[in-house]
Amino acid sequence: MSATAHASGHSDTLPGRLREATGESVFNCYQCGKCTAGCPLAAEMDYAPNQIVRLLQLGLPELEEEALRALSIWLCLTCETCAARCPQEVDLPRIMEYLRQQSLARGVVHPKAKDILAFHEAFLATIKRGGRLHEVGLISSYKLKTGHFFQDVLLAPKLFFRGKLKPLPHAIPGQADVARIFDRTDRAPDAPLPHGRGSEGQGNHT
Amino acid sequence: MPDFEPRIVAFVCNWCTYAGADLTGTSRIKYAHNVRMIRLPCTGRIDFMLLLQAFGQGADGIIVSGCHPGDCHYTSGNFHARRRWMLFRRLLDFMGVDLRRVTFAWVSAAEGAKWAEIVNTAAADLRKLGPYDDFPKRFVEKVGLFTVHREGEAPAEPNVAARTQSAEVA
Amino acid sequence: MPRIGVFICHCGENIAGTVDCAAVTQAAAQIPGVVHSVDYKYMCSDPGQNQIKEAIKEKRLTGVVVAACSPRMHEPTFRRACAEAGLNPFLCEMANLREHCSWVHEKNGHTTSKAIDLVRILVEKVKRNRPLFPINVPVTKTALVIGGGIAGIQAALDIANAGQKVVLVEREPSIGGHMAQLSETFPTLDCSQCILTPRMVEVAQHPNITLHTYAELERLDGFIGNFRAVIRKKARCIDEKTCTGCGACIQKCALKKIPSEFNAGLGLRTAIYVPFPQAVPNKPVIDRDHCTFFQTGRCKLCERACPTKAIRFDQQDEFIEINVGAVVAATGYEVKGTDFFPEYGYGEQKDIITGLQFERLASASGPTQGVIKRPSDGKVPDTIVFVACAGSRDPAKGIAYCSKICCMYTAKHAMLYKHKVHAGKAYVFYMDIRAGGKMYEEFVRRAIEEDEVHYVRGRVSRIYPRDGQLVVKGVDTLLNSRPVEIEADMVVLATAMVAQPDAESLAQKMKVSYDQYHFLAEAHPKLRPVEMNTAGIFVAGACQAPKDIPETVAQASAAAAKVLGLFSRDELSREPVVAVVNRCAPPEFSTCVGCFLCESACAYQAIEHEDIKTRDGKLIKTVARVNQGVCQGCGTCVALCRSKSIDLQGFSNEQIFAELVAL
Amino acid sequence: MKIGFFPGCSLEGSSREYNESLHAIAPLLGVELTEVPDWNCCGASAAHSLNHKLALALPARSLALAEKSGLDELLVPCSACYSRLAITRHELLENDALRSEITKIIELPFTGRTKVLSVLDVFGRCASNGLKDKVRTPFGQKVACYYGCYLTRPEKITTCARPEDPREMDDIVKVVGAEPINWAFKVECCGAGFSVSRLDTVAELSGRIVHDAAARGAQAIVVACPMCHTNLDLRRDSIERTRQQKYALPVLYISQVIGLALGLGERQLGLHRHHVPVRLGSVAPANSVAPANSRCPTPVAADVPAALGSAGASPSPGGSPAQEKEA
Ligand SMILES: Cc1cc2nc3c(=O)[nH]c(=O)nc-3n(C[C@H](O)[C@H](O)[C@H](O)COP(=O)(O)OP(=O)(O)OC[C@H]3O[C@@H](n4cnc5c(N)ncnc54)[C@H](O)[C@@H]3O)c2cc1C
Ligand SMILES: Cc1cc2nc3c(=O)[nH]c(=O)nc-3n(C[C@H](O)[C@H](O)[C@H](O)COP(=O)(O)OP(=O)(O)OC[C@H]3O[C@@H](n4cnc5c(N)ncnc54)[C@H](O)[C@@H]3O)c2cc1C
Ligand code: SF4
Ligand code: SF4
Ligand code: SF4
Ligand code: SF4
Ligand code: SF4
Ligand code: SF4
Ligand code: SF4
Ligand code: SF4
Repeated sequence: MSATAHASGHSDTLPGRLREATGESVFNCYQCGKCTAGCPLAAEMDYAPNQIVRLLQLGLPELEEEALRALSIWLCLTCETCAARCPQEVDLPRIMEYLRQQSLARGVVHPKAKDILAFHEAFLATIKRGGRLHEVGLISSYKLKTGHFFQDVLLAPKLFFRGKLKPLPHAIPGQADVARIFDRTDRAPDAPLPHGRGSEGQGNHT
Repeated sequence: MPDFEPRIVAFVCNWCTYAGADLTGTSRIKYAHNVRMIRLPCTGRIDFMLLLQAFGQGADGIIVSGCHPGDCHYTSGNFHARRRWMLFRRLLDFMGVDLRRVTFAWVSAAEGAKWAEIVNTAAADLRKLGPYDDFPKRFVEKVGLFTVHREGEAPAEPNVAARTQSAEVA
Repeated sequence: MPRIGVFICHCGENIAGTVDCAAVTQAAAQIPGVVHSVDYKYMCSDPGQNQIKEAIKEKRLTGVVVAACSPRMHEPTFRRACAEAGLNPFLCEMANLREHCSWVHEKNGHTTSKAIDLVRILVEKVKRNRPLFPINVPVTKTALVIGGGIAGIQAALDIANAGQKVVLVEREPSIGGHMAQLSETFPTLDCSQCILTPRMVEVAQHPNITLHTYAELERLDGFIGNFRAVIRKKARCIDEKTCTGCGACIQKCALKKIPSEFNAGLGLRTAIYVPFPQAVPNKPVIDRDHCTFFQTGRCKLCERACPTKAIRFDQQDEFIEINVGAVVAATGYEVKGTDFFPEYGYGEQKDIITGLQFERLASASGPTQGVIKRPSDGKVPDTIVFVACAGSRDPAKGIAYCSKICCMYTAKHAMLYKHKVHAGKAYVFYMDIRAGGKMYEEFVRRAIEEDEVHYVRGRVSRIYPRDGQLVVKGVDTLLNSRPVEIEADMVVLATAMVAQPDAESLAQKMKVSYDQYHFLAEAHPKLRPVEMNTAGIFVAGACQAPKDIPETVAQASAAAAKVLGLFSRDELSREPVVAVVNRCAPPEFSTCVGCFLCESACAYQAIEHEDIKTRDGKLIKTVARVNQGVCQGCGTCVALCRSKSIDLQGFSNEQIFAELVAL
Repeated sequence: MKIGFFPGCSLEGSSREYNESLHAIAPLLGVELTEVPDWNCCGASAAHSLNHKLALALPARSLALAEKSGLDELLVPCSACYSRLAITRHELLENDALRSEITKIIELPFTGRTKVLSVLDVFGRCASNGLKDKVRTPFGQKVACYYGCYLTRPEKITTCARPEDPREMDDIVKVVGAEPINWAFKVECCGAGFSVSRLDTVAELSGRIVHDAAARGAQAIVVACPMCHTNLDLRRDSIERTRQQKYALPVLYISQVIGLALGLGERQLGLHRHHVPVRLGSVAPANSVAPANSRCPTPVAADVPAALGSAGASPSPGGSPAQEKEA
């Protein structure tokens, strides 16, 4: 197991690394549930927002792993409703963001999140290619990735006939600069992980 | 110098650390004999000239200890002491005083074992540092505002309390 | 020349087992100024003490060092012995050979030489000790009680019943405080007014109590035993002596739509009004901010109605100056309003009310005669939601503490509702149920088990109106954190208990401390819970921290006991370990340069300003002066004074430097 | 008033009408918009979801470019872009280490001198500064101002005074003659970025918003964000499918509302590009929600000023109920 050079003792846990990377402590949460009560997506989540935090509070690696494998972290829309109302000022969307990145790096993304991930990836790919979003390009590459060819197909003509779709992409002059930004930020988003990238390893990581 | 025994002066407050050190005694916990305690009402009373004076008198190290933050018998004396120490520390440093020789600690009346540990640690550290021979003694003469009369001499100036009683204002 | 006696104690084997006492005795005899040096088996025994007394007389000792146990143990013993032999007790010091030496070191040469050092240090100190005399201050045996809620009432009655005088000052037109507003009280559900109003009447009639209502503290000077208070009696516009309280004026007043403070805004009152029927005193007051006459110069309907001609439109605020020996602060609390909650609609929803408003709805004397009706349309709610911890335990809203009483009163409210609306549904959203108290947990369980109040564990995120109802968006964290939406007819927020808005300025007037939430700060959280760090000022009730009635009353009686303890003597005697500012001959008068750094450091406000004047009254300089009645002897000021003008008796600079030199 | 302009990708594509209407009204309001040269996509929720550094670096590049062009203020009409840019600026200003890391990545200097403004900031200024005098045809409709997530949260960045019930947009539309209603969903999330990947979620969330606005008698919803617009307008069919109910009320950008009041034409403002037709004059609000549990007050015909005819709608108040449009 590759030990991380700069990770100090207690920061070797998921909550520890989370705090190092984001300044957010899961221990501030007192499990009141107010976040969940206001979260627009809570009903669809496999773990309610407060439960995601709870999974990280007990110091049990298998529960931390569960948080990384949750669908919830991919459903969070960063609408900030929870953070705005949390009595303990826990920045849940920031925690969710960190967990998504870790989940991705560890290759434990929830199967049902694949579409969302595909969309995000397709989105970023078009930006990397052109500097700006090209909607037609995005939709088609998303469809290619997910295979949802017919979903939403009815929307495109609506857009097209209202003059809202530009069929051809065009890149901005600084496209190369933008692409470089992608390359430079593409390394492990935060602290390197105990398990190698994409590890499908179950549980007992610390 | 293997058998060097440092001289340590401890300035302690009456309510927490002095009582804590009493507890060390009642609990029969043994610690290094090197320390001599000066009892004060509160660490707030500590004028940092006293530290200079102590070094000037040949102390090799100093411990300042009082109540934990928030527990001061006098509400906020220890807070003032700490704040003053922050300022004074820079001055001492500037003057070339070896700050490793000053230990700041909080020992409550219930922390007998902690007191022993603090003394032992300070003694061990100071043994390593060796005697504080190069303390610039002239500082005391220069900045020390007090001349202490040696035994037998008449007091150089009347005592403060006495003065208060005698001076009637015009 | 000093003549010091040194007495070394063996404490049986406790000291002698480790320290060579004979060697210490010999070494002590060599210290210049020591004229007598002996050792003895048990110094604190009668023969031991007698040795000291005899030596003082025979050798004409000017100072004594007892080298024995900790001064925290026997300093009073030996000082008393010295005093009995005619030596000022403050000329006696103890070297701690037991706790700080024999018990903590091994038997060897180092230990004995440390013992010798300890003796030498104290000898050098005692040589510079000065006779000190206890400080006596006279005591004015009248107490000022500020605030006439249950806390102030209880304290005033306890003091008055013990035969001492009390001046009770209440800001509102009537005493009674919040307790007068409550319907029934947990955990017994007895009627609040039934138990309170007899006490209010007792206060009004007590020969030892002077009551000033509609009055506030304007100024407070002085110190323990000797305060001088100025009280502002606000103009009631009524001659209290002439008014019979018949109420004819109130009937006539044309302004009838002013929200009633007593009914927490749910009822209405007139411009000339008595806050509630059982008010003490039962005399009306004119609300100048609303009264037509004061706003437009016309009306005076009330004056015409008054059979005794008691109305005085031209009355002015009156200032009363009194001398008191002690002060009890009992100014109570406020609750946060519903406008404190953006997520619950910024207070714009009429059917979202506070717990205090619910008390008025549930009270038989309230605006609805005790029928629970919602404010918007008077409908009796079929579904009611209570939200606990509203604003409390919410650092994001600046209130991190638990308000302590709301768990209990929420259970009470839910119970009262269920008793009145049998078919109704009551929900309580809570985080934890805090019911620590005699019969408290049982009370809450009764609400759940017998009255079937639905407790849901989770905070409420939002409340918004929909189709004449309120949608309460909460969560049940015990049900897999499932979001729960309840459509309620009315919502009661158990809003946080907070300090009075003027608590900070009142504290500043009294020169006492307050905490970050503006609750008044007791001197010690456990051992001095009713004293404040300014001697002679005591605290009782919810102005110190959220508390319920039993606790309030207990604290009020404790404060009264403290006041009575103070009043049990004609003079106060204090240890003379206090700071003094030096004085010297003209033209200096004092080396104090008037920087008042000492003032800023003193937590007790013991530093005063003293003008030094010539005989013909010309100001020469202003220097610091220590009020010895107030000073606690911490010495913080001494350490700060750059001109070394202030010193601490018993721990003077000279003494401490001498101790250092003796090392 | 000279202000920098960051249109964002949506305004170049699916939300052209927002762009068009902004540009149409700007000169009338005395606002001169200077587009940031070579700006790039802010990364939106995709970057934010997957890569924190990227989510900062992408907006930082555009901010740095704005700064380079000497712009002191930058109008960012899309709420999502506004949020990304404002948060990036905030984070970089708070954290020196992060700032130097990001400036290295983008190879451009960043000092934070360019302030990020939302449309509400800019129109709010106009509203208190002579907008009223320029109104030619007051927008006499009951409107539900919808703010969504990003205009108000997080509070410390948007400095919104009443984050749970904001008033900024309401105050602006009042100046142009509209009557903002009091409603409960001003800041509820519409499903935002899920509009492609999770349609059902979006329909559910947006449906609640449209329903509440309609139930309280709104004749139109006003938005300031392309995503909100997409979810409430373009996805109306799936909303109606989910809720088993038809809703007539159109969704207008705030710039379009102002434009109509200033007397601009429908085409100029891009109203024809909407999915839910904007037939303001003819909307029959009483029927804008299916009758069942409708408690909304029945509006009087006189509420609808004839002037609205200029928006290109049929002038007859009792005209054909718009709900039938898609049927
Ligand atoms: C909704 C609710 C329900 C409750 N139910 C119960 C219950 O069932 N059982 C129970 O035990 N407790 C209950 N309590 C708690 C109870 O109200 C308090 O414990 C009690 O009232 C505290 O009394 P007090 O005298 O300290 O304060 P208060 O009642 O607040 O009295 C303070 C008095 O001081 C006066 N005052 C304030 N400032 C000044 C000033 N500057 N100068 C002069 N006068 C001033 C005020 O006008 C007031 O008359 C309840 C509280 C609430 C909010
Ligand atoms: C585990 C634990 C931890 C605690 N921690 C804290 C804390 O951190 N902070 C805090 O504030 N409180 C704490 N407490 C509570 C605290 O101990 C009590 O509040 C406090 O000791 C009560 O004091 P008391 O004098 O009423 O009773 P006690 O301490 O019980 O004293 C009663 C005395 O009366 C004597 N006595 C009994 N019967 C008779 C009789 N018939 N005749 C003569 N004498 C008799 C007993 O011998 C005893 O000396 C703690 C309690 C426990 C159990
Ligand atoms: S609202 Fe905050 S404290 Fe409450 S459960 Fe959610 S994250 Fe935890
Ligand atoms: S930010 Fe995410 S977790 Fe928080 S309320 Fe919005 S969707 Fe839910
Ligand atoms: S004076 Fe102290 S040391 Fe001496 S016998 Fe008494 S208790 Fe022991
Ligand atoms: S003068 Fe004032 S108080 Fe008297 S009746 Fe008129 S309004 Fe009422
Ligand atoms: S009418 Fe006169 S006597 Fe009667 S209550 Fe009013 S002021 Fe008093
Ligand atoms: S007493 Fe209960 S309801 Fe009140 S703040 Fe404390 S826990 Fe919350
Ligand atoms: S006593 Fe000292 S600190 Fe106080 S005012 Fe005088 S000079 Fe200043
Ligand atoms: S000794 Fe302490 S209490 Fe006395 S005046 Fe100085 S600072 Fe104040």
